[in-house]
Amino acid sequence: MPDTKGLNPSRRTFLKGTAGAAAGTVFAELAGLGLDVRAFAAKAGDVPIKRGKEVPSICPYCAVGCGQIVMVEDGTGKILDIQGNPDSPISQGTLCPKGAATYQLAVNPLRWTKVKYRAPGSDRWEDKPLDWAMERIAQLVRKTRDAEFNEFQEMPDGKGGAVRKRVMNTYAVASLGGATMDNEWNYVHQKLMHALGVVYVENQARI
Amino acid sequence: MPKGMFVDTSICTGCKACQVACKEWNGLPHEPGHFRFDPVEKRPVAVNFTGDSYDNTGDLSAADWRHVRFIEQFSEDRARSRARWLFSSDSCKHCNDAGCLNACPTGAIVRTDLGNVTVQQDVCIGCKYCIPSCPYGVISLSEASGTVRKCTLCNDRIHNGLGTACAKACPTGSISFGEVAGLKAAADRRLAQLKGLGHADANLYGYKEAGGLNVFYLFLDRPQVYGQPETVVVPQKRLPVSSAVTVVGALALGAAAMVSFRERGSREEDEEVKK
Amino acid sequence: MNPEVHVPGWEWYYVAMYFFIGGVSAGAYFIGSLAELFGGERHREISRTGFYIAFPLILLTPPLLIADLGRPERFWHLLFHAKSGFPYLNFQSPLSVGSWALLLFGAMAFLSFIDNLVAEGRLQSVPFARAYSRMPRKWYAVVGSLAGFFVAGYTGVILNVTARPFWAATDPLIGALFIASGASTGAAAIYLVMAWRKKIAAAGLPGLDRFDRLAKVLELVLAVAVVLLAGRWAAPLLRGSSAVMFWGGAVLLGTLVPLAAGWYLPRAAEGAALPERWATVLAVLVLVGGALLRISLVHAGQVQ
Amino acid sequence: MIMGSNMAECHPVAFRWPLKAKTEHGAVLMHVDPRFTRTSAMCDVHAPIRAGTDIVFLGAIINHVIHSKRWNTDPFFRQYVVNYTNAATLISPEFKDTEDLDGVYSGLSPDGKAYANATWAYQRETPPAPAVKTAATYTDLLLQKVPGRPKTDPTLRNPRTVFRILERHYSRYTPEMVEKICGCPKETFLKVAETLLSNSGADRTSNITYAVGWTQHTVGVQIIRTAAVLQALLGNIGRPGGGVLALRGHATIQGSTDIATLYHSLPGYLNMPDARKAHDTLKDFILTEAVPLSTSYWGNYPKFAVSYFKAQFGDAATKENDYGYDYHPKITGDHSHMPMFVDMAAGKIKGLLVMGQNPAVGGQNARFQRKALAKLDWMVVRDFFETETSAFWRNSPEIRSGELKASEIKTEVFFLPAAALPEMEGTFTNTQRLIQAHDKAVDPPDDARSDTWFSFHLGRRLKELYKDSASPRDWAMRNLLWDYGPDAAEVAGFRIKDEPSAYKILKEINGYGWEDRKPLPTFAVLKEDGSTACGAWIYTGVIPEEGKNRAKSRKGDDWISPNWGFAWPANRHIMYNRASADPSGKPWSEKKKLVYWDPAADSGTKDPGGKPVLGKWVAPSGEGIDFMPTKAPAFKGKDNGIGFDWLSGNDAFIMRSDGKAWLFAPAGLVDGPLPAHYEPYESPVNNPLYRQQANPVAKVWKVEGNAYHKVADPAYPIVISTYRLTEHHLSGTMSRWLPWLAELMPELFCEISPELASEKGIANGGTVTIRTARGEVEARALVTRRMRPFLVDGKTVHEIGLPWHWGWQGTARGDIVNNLSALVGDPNVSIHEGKVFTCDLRAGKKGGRG
Repeated sequence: MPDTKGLNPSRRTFLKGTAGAAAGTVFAELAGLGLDVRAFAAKAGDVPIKRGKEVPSICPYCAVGCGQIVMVEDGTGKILDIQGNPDSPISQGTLCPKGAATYQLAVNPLRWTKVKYRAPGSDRWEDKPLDWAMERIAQLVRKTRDAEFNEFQEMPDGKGGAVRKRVMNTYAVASLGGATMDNEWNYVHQKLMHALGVVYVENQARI
Repeated sequence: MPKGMFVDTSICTGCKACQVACKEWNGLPHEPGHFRFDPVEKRPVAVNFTGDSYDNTGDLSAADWRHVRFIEQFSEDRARSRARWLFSSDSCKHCNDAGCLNACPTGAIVRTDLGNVTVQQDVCIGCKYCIPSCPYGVISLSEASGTVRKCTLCNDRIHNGLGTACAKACPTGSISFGEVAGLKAAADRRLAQLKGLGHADANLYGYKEAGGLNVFYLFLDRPQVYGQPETVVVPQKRLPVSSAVTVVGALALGAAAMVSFRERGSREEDEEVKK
Repeated sequence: MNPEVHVPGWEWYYVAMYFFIGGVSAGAYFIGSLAELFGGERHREISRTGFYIAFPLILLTPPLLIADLGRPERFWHLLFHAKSGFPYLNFQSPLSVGSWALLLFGAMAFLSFIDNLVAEGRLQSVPFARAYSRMPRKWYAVVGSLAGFFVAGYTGVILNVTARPFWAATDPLIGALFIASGASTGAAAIYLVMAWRKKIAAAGLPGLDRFDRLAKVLELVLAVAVVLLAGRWAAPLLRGSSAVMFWGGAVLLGTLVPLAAGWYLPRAAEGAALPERWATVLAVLVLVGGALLRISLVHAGQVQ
Repeated sequence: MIMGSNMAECHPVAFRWPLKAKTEHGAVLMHVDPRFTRTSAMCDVHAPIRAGTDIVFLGAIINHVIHSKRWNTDPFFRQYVVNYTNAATLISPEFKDTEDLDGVYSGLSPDGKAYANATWAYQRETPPAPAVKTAATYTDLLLQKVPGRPKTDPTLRNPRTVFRILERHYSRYTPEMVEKICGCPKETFLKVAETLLSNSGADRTSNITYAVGWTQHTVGVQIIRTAAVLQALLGNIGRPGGGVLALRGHATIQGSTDIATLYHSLPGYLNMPDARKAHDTLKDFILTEAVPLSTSYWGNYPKFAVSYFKAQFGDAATKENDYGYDYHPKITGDHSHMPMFVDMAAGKIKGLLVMGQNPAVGGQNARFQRKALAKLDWMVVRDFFETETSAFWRNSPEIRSGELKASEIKTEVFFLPAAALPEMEGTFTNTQRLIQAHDKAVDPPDDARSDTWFSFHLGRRLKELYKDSASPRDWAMRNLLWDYGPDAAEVAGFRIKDEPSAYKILKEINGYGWEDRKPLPTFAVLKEDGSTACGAWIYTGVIPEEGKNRAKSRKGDDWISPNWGFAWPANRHIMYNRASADPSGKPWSEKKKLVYWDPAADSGTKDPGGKPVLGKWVAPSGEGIDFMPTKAPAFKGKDNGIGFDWLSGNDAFIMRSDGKAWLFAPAGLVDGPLPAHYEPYESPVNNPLYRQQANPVAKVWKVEGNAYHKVADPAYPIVISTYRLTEHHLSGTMSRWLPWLAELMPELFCEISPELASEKGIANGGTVTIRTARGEVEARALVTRRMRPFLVDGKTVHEIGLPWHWGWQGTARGDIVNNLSALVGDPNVSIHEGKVFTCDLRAGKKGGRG
């Protein structure tokens, strides 16, 4: 089988662009007596290609962990392209359809990039400032937790009776999610939840 | 040194990564015909379920430059010998004798030094004549641009030392990019290997069709099963005969006219009338 | 032949109408020229009418052709290479050659049209009217007839030289069929215009009739041959709207009825010439039939 | 062998490798699955089995293997099994097997709802004299409680050996039984069994790959156990090309299990303090958790635990206050996903943070879960798009049907836009335990922020709110170590300047010396005296020195690639890889060489005479060695030691308390020491093997809105399986909003065999309705011979399949398949049974016969 990896230039070649790369001379193949437009089409000799800074990344979908390269346009700082990283020994530059679609996950007009708020009983979203939302959430967490915090709880003693145990927890707040988020997030989040006494902490590993 | 692709369908898993990778690199939109617009939620909603195995995109189009076919072959008792699910990723074949290129009246469709056939978007006028001229049903009109569009063999990538986006993404190496000669050598080896494993019907497609295809295939069953024509006539091959018969028709009518108009009036009579 | 070959999406009201009008124009010009070249003064009115018809009609065709383009503003790429500006011609592409033929035919039709005006004395104030001579007119007629034939026929070759199963299967007959139809519809158009201009010159008509009959017979034979040749791809001409247009319109109205009428009516009227009113109706039928022929064949190839 | 996984579809890039093995090295690929999938299409063998009968199939392979000629004559198997597994260990005479008790084990409580595992224990020698008299440290405490060594019979003749118990246990798991229960032809089964057997041995290994097709069962853990037992018997563990490989579904689901945002676990697989156990003080916690494991590497438990608490509370964590242990919460029951929603529905939970998850679609009995959301006071959703969960109050099916009214839902809902992956820096841990970093390429747009930003700043604000509290309940918040603000260089060039430092967080996870703040190179240097802080000991080494992040190592090679990312623990890619050498330390074969004992290599230590001590374990591939580096193969462990001291030179399984792979699990499982076949909780047939129908200790929630079907329920005769497709991701948030993916699989469909379709009058492409006691969904019919009816014990069982990616939002829409599933789960890990339950099917739309 042909080795597809060998057919891809290394990422660095790609990264730096190839000043000396074979400039493709486009010429028309003309049948019969038609005009030879070679000379004119040759203006497109340096076939332009997307170029930009390349940032190594990982596919956000399943747990195989394929390598990705995010290409960022110089100047605008916009994502131009996301594709497989040929250096990755896991994926060797390949991606599945989801991985190949990662660009559209990030650059998507349907994506919401503003804070939305739905007041109790309301039938619509409203836009809110991020800072307002963060403060409101912090207040709600505190209020809910403080209202239903358990320092001690009666637990069965295994002999039909009960015993008072220190539990330092709250059942009023719960947290769900995490398997698509960074290890760093998982760490700080579990740390925060435990400091608050939150025990309903779960992620997708259970489903 | 033409470049091309070898599609080994025997290791295609039908994942469609090639379809998406193609759209990603080439900036192609979703196929508008697959969606309706939901005016309440203000977004497109896909409605293109076909019931044809796992194929919902159905065909190549100006927005779908790749298309994966799904062929289910199961006997009633599903015995393993008669239980197959075949997959094959299809695209423009970059024929050496390309019907679309031949038909193009503006020189918009060109073949580059690497053998790929590509449409210059700033030249195409959207006359659509190339569309029925492609024996493989590849090239299509984009309503958005008013021009025809199809796979370019990633013209920008291959002219900058890279392979095609689809071949790069393909998780199993079913699509490989390279120089056609080298790919054919690999294809011959793979065919021999499969024959050795008992795949008697395995065959290579694209060595002779349309002057040879720069994108060619290894099939486990007859090409027809995969929707590829087993005999391909590039339309322009028929141009001389077609033209000649038309000329004969014209001559016949010319003769008819000559006879018709002469019988009723001789030159002498005409002269008289004139005087 | 691969049924999955894509459909160009040519609209009947643009492309088929272009084919039809171009055919009528070319047919009229062709008849006009032949009448001019071989028919002598007796057929002068026929040839004049042919030239009067050809130019205005051919002027209608570029807008139709351009309207069907995805990028109409780039129509000039058909003649000139977009990047270099030089004239561009691709001999493998009937569409490319046909564009030039159309231009050439248009030019000849224009010259003949002017010629006519001069000959009828309608351009006396124009300086070059004096330059009028019979020599150039014959040249226009020859070149224009050839180009006209091309315009009428290449539209059929365009269809035949594709990979769509129906069009490919009917190769190489549609070009000839369209030429025959062009001649017959051209004749019908000449007749109608002459009738409208009240210039039915009895002396010239039998020649036209005779030619018209021959053209219609040829058209009929080719039409039937097309269906036979289409074989397993003939379905669109055997069922559905295309079949109705083809058999009912192109074959029955366009050829069979006029032929039958041309044979029966003069006999019924005991040798008298076909009454003008009937002849007018028949000419309209021929034109309708010619249009339906193009529509049905353009359509059939986009169904199968 | 791929079983319980649709690898080609759900992990397409991983499937690159088995396919390469097939085309380039002639490997045989086999797929055992109810459906003929894209994976089956690529495999040499497809063995169809009725969903939920995996243990019968695997158990029958075990039975076939241990009675096969090859297994009994090739010395490899006997050598591997006797030395590296607990086959020779003697089990308590009180133990009674399912063969003795018709489907249950000894120790089942009188109400039949829980097991006591005392009778499953090893027979042991008398405990040794303790190595220390007085206990100054937690380690000393462990040293005083070292149990006696397990009794063994290396001849395997003793009927109380694990091997003989196993042999009896699976004696009725025959090819005929496979045909009868699984509906798989006997010949196909034998082909699979023979292929595995003939491709295992000294110079060959076989791998078994699974995914949620095994886990989402009421016997999920036990199915995986069966495969582990089989692989141990075949000598396929700890060796290249062997193993039982889990293919996990989310980018860092492994990381989120390692550094658990899971109720029962602290980072690094330490158990969460639990008020139901003897966990009252840190000492109690350590003793309860560590004593049963002290003779394994878990003998270091005190160091892991103390370093964890030090990382939480820093200077405030002292020996005197048990490192803040008292202020750490304790769990009091099962707080996992399903009970979370049961309690939410009961009004017990008031506020919910939903971070990149979509329970309105992905939650079992999703209708129940959506209605529970309406009971909340507030909910925060962080995602890219307006997920079904965030919009439940606006346009959910319950709102549309009028069952819920927006005006009556008092839930305050926040939608916070999340940053996409290229918009933040961090690490993921993939399904092979490989930690890989992704760099920040661009700033997130507008108000979108990274998840870490959210939790960090929420914590910062909360710390501010609690800073003046004197209450002990707020001690943890006040003293929480929360110093992750970025250095200027880390945010240079970016708009967002208050993005927390991913490096600082990872450094804390890695661990560092408390005094010098220097990163720890290895978990071997962790201390139990508070001088080291370490968030998750298993990750130690990812930042071996300041400024060096091995998750960013990006130099791959053709094989193990030790310099690509960092595989925890200690960059070991193949766990228990000591077993890749024979008991004497020599490679089993040249072909399968990985880690071996090189007697001539310099160990790096010197004997008292100053001469270098020779002999150490080596791995030329650069693989991390999962063993004590200089412990000779012939070394005898210390009877009164703990940790590595207790383990001998051939105890390859260093995390097990006896250093052996467990064919029989004397502890750790709540539903039996050996896997036995139980029918799914909802099944169309009675258990043909035992009187016990289903897992007796399966988790069930008998609450309103979660009705179950009876066994062989005539109203719900059809088996249904739910699954995923290549073209979509899970609940669809990351795929259904992408038109590129939406058009590949636009609508919900139901895969139906032509036999069932004709019975029900269903046409391909038409609409069908699937119903359970929980709900009803509508789908397009995909009639295909890839689905088949199963003949089970003479009765035809029809099975249908539904991929579950759709919801009412996004650009590809469809009914929510989880409206059908029930809250019922595995007793060990509370995972739901989504892979098999029962339903009814009919042609036409919901609510009518249209």
